[in-house]
Amino acid sequence: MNTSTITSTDTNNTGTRIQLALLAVAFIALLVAPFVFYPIFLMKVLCFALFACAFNLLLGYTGLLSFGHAAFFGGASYFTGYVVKELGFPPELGILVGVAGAALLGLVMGFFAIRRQGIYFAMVTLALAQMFYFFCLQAEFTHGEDGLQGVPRGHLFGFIDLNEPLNMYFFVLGVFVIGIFAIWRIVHSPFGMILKSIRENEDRAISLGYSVNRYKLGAFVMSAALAGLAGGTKTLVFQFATLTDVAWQMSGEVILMTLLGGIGTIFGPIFGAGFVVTLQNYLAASSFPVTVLTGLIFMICVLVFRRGIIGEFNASRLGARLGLRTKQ
Amino acid sequence: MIMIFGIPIQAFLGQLLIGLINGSFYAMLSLGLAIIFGMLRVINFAHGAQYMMGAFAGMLLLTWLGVNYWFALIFAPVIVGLTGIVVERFALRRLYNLDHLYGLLFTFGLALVVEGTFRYFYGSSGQPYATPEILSGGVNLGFMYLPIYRGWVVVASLIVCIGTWVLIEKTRLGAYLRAATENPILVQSFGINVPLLLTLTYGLGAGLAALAGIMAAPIYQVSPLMGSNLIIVVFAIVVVGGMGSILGAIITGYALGILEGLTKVFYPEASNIVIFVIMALVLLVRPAGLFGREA
Amino acid sequence: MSQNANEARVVLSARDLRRDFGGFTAVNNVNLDVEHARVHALIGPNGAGKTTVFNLLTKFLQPTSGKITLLGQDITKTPPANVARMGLVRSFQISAVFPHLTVLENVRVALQRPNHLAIQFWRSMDTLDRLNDRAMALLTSVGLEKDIDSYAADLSYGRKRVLEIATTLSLDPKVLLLDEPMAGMGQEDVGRVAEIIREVARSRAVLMVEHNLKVVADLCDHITVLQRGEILAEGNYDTVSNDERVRVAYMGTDDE
Amino acid sequence: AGVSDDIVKIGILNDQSGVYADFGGKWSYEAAKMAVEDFGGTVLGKKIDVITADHQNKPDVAANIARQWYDEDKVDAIMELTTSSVALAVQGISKEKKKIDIVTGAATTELTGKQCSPYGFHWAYDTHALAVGTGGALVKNGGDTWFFLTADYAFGYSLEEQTAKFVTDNGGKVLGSVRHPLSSTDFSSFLLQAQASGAKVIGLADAGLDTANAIKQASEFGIVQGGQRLAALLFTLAEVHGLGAQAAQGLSLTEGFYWDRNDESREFGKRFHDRTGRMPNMIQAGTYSAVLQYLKAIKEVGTDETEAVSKALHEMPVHDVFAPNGKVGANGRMIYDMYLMEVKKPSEMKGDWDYYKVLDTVPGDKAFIKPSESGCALAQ
Amino acid sequence: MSDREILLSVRDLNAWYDESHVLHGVNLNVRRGETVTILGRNGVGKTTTLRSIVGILRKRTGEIEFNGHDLMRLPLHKTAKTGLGFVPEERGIFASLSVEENLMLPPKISDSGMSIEEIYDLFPNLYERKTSSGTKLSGGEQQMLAMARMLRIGVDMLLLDEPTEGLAPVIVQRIGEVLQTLKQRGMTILLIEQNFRFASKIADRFYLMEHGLVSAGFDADELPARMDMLHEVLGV
Ligand SMILES: Nc1ncnc2c1ncn2[C@@H]1O[C@H](COP(=O)(O)OP(=O)(O)OP(=O)(O)O)[C@@H](O)[C@H]1O
Ligand SMILES: Nc1ncnc2c1ncn2[C@@H]1O[C@H](COP(=O)(O)OP(=O)(O)OP(=O)(O)O)[C@@H](O)[C@H]1O
Ligand SMILES: [Mg+2]
Ligand SMILES: [Mg+2]
Repeated sequence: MNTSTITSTDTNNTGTRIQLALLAVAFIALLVAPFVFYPIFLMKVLCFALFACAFNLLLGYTGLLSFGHAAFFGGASYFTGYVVKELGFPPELGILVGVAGAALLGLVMGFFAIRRQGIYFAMVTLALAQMFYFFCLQAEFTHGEDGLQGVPRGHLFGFIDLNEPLNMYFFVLGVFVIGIFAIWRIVHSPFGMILKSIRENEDRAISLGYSVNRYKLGAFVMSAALAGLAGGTKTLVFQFATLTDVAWQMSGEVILMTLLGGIGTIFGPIFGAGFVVTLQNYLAASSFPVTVLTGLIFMICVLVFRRGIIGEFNASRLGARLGLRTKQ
Repeated sequence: MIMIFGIPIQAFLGQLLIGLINGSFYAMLSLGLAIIFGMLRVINFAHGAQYMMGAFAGMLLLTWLGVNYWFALIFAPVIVGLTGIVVERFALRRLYNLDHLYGLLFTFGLALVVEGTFRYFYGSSGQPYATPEILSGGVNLGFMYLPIYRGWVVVASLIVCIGTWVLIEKTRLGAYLRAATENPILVQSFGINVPLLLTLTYGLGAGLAALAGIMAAPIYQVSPLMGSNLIIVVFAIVVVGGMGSILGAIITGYALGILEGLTKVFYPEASNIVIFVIMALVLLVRPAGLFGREA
Repeated sequence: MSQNANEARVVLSARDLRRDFGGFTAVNNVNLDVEHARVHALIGPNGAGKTTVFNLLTKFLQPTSGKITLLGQDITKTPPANVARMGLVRSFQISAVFPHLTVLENVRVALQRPNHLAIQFWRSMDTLDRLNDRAMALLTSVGLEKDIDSYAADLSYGRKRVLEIATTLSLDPKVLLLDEPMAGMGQEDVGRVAEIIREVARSRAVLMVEHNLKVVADLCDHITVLQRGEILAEGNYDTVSNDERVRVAYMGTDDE
Repeated sequence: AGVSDDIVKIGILNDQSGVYADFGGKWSYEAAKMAVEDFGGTVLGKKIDVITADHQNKPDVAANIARQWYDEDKVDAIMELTTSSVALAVQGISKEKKKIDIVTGAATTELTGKQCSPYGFHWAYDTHALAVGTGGALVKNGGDTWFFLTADYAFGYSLEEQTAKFVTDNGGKVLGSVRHPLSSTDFSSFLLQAQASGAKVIGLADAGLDTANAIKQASEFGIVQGGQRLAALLFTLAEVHGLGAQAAQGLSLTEGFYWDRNDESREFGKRFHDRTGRMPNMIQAGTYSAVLQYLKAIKEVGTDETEAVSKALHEMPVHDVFAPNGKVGANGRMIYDMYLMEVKKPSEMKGDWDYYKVLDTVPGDKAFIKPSESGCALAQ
Repeated sequence: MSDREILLSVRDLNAWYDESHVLHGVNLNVRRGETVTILGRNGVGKTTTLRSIVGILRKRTGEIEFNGHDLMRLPLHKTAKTGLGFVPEERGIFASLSVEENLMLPPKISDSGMSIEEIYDLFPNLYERKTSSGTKLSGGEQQMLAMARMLRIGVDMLLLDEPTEGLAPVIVQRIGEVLQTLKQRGMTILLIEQNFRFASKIADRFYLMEHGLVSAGFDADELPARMDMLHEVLGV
């Protein structure tokens, strides 16, 4: 994959300090955001941003393009919805069930998919996710196209009422921060280093004794689990789980978010998700067909804008001054 | 009465034939996909959209210009092929030197735009397109009533598939194509205009999809969505067949069509996933696909 | 330079190795015994099947038939990564480094696994710093100490090969397979690498493919000549270079 | 009381770019505006505003819009709500926010069943009404043996189940059924099985493109000519038009509105056609009626306050072109007459949109579930 | 010989692989009917020079004139039509094509080329194997096929990149004979060769390349006088 690589180790000190400052600003912005913007919208953005980041863990850092990530996102949203609504699980446990379910699903799908690389991988994940879609369509507990409705948000740890929009927002923000931190940690860990080396030169990694398929599967499962975290949280935000979350169009959307924000950047997918969600909201009220615009953005991104918003910024002169420019 | 797996042999034969008809469409579509992939290394996600455009082109030619089915059979693929050529010239060719995934993503975007646009102008419930007069009606084969048009589809698709196969395996142009797949630069240094060849190949692939589309128009509802789900099935077929192989694409297309048809009788609920299941099994046993060369 | 003959023992052996590609037999009837503390050369014209033999021995390719034994264990069906972990490590004909990792990171990646720092996705990258000393020592020994912070991609071709060898050595392999290690190297690097190989071979087995006959003559204790997938001749340099068939097929009839 | 924010705002939330774009789509927005105009443009002296949004068939987008409409844009009621997942989700939000929603675009009886809301109304068709209309009435018209082609998911099952019940209740017999996956393009295998069963009626318990494809291929296989009847369980005028009379002839279906029924409906149809280039189906006409009735209710109680208006909506009879004598049950279900139609032969058609013969009228009390039996807690 | 017209002239040729600057101003001339050999160590840019002349490598500056055509301006697929035939180092035999298909692949550019019969006369092994797939040939046969392919279409000049590389001496000898035959027929040849002994037998003139530059040029008869220098640079 012709992607820019991660924040390099040789960023200078001022750069790092500025980056930390930016991070702090961003965090403060997220803390005050619900007082300015519509909370449910923000929560949606956060969920999708986490989803896109999870997806990017696979694409950007392992070089595997999955066209079936909706299965994990949507799958988790059903699992969480089911245990919370039907079995009365508390929200935090419900989300954990979603994560575990998505990870398990990732293990099964990954087992088949990592046998092929590149576009084959994309096609195989697409096909497997489509199977899962049909499963969800027909399974009893998903309630077909009615969807799993009226999932209660419940009380976090038994005492924080999540029906309170602000409580819910900060809960989602917490999940988001944990998720992003987990991704950041994985990328900048010994394991992440191996992933990177596999992406750089797979044969060489094998000859050094790494069973690359296991590492890839590991990354796939982690990515699936984090996508599940996003999906489970989203169920609580909207209080329903429906087929749209497992449909292949959703897999396409998350690719778009990542591509638009910048493949292989930590923050790119967050921007990408924000952009796409805003766009969908905005276009809902206009008469312009949404899919057409989505498709156009896709095409333009691929043709002239491959590094995405953040990628282009990092590569720009300002980005360089901030120590963000990375080697291509 | 002779029974096979608990159903009468007549019904069984009927279902086999039906499967073959579906396989005809699969074969034509996976053939086009295989050709485009073989030459351009692009997974043409827009293939479903081009199939749909073929059907629409036929329908519009009829309503606007009164062009009948037979002419549409020629013009619709040509028109769609031309749009493919434009796309290749102005966009796809910029992506050849990049990771193949970008080709996939670009054509994915293209598919969204095309389907979205048609849906915007023509709604989603579809448009009527009648079976041509001389092909309407049917013959009773004893074991089933075969609409003549369906018989025609099988024959025509066999002709198209064999014709394309001959074109690529047996002609000089085909030799250029195959050689260019291996080493485009060298072929170009022999004085062959490879960029043009690539452009035409994409046009051909798109045209084949459109041909399948116009042939489908009298059978399936002409709708902007007619290709969007089909394409995923065709992807699976191509994975089963092995990506590079033209013959593999054709044979797998027919075979899986028949298999799917039989599933509709024995276990209809599974008929939409049977191809995916086969794909998973094939991946386990032969990761390169049934006809693919090992990487 | 050759070791005491008594120390010699076979660490890697292949019996009746064969590999077909479609209808084409690239390797046929190959028997090899690679011995401890020896440098064993595999030579032969292009397309003779040398790289294929390497791929078979390291299990990057599965033999059509035949048997491979490493340190007394049958590895005919073992996956490549496991073979590497058992101590059989290879280099590649086309230089194999991780281009967008720094030189130091390249070596560290190799060190991570033996030091159990490969699957820790929850730990900070800083934990890898403990590998730095060992990596630095290796890089110094091959003369790359000044380049530790450059990206591998920015090294010249010859230096990339040096880095590759350093990475390979860091695994402390029992058997080292080197595919044309000198190809494309400048004269000064050739000397240095030859010296490294000689040094390494004191306590390991080395099997190398090399076209540079001077290097082969100087360095190798045992030579196997392949032609069209089959063994044409075997022996030390003098035996082989005086073999008429080898001169016809590979070295040429004229005097050097 | 009075009108909140000095404006009555109605949101038409439906699919305008997806699979159901033809069902109601942007034309429903036109219908809603017609209703406002016909009402006089103002209510209680205040302006009436109709806004619309495309939920793209995504419940989360719909939920987001609905919340934003209620919280920030001061929307008083949301209508249409195509597809069940969206309708149920938005009804849930409306209930929480104490706002009125009137569904015309979704089929599920859940809306006025277990998941009913004191402020939620179901205005046009539902699966039950379709089943009664097509299942029950068709048996009386001679179609007494049935074979089902059923979409293999909850919606299909419930259509089949309910229809089968009315078939047997009316003395008919179900000879068999086959379940096909959603969005199968080829139905010939299934149609052959249906043909072989010898049933007089082949019931299509699916929707949208699936139904259209099945009908088209049935005509190809000469099924209708062979003496079997096709009955589509969820199909509207817009889709018949998309299929063409050639392929659709002889098809039976149930709709809650037909423009060519009386002078009033013809006049409405013509006006709608002038604005949109098409004749309204039951969803578009239903949205017209919903808007109109909502405005009438506001006028009646002199305020747009939710409790009062929904009380009025529950109590007021409906008299308009869509539902000449409808009434609303305690569960929010608007009860009115449905019609069993048959699609004419092309030779019988007198104009572009002259598709239907009305075979039978299904009285509202029969068509819809009795509120007390609906499972809605409000109607116990 | 120096009275003949200059067929190929290269002036100040610079070339790059992405960012890396490989040729730094190569100058050379080839006259009609001449056989010229470029000598040089591994990696000095010999192959790159040929690839830039043909136009396979497009990131280049300088002037290249062949037979009155400005090759800098021509798109790749048009250079072949000027009468330039390139036989690459890796030979470029197509696996999915049979030997005969490989042979017939390049379109004819003039009638001056050899007929199929003549080619099979020259390379009898190819005739025997004409229906087998290209890659099943031995290295030597592949090399012959790659050359034969260019002879059929009627080029004025052949560019050969290490035609003897890795071949058994018997085959090297055979290729030497073929080149002599071609020379007698008046073919112009630009040859890259590591095998000095081989090259010295057929070349009329030599260029020596070092570090992306032509560092010397001399006629075959000056060879004995230059041996010391060559020994130093090439180790021959
Ligand atoms: N994957 C493959 N599929 C088909 N044929 C192959 C494959 N790999 C190698 N070959 C063939 O096997 C033969 C031996 O190739 P190999 O690469 O082993 O030669 P080599 O001795 O290493 O040559 P060189 O000195 O050029 O590196 C060649 O004819 C080659 O074309
Ligand atoms: N595709 C490529 N990308 C980047 N660098 C390259 C590429 N091909 C060659 N080079 C570099 O360009 C320089 C010149 O290479 P070239 O192939 O022209 O050498 P040569 O003189 O033909 O050597 P040889 O005798 O080995 O064939 C070398 O340093 C080589 O590493
Ligand atoms: Mg080799
Ligand atoms: Mg070279």
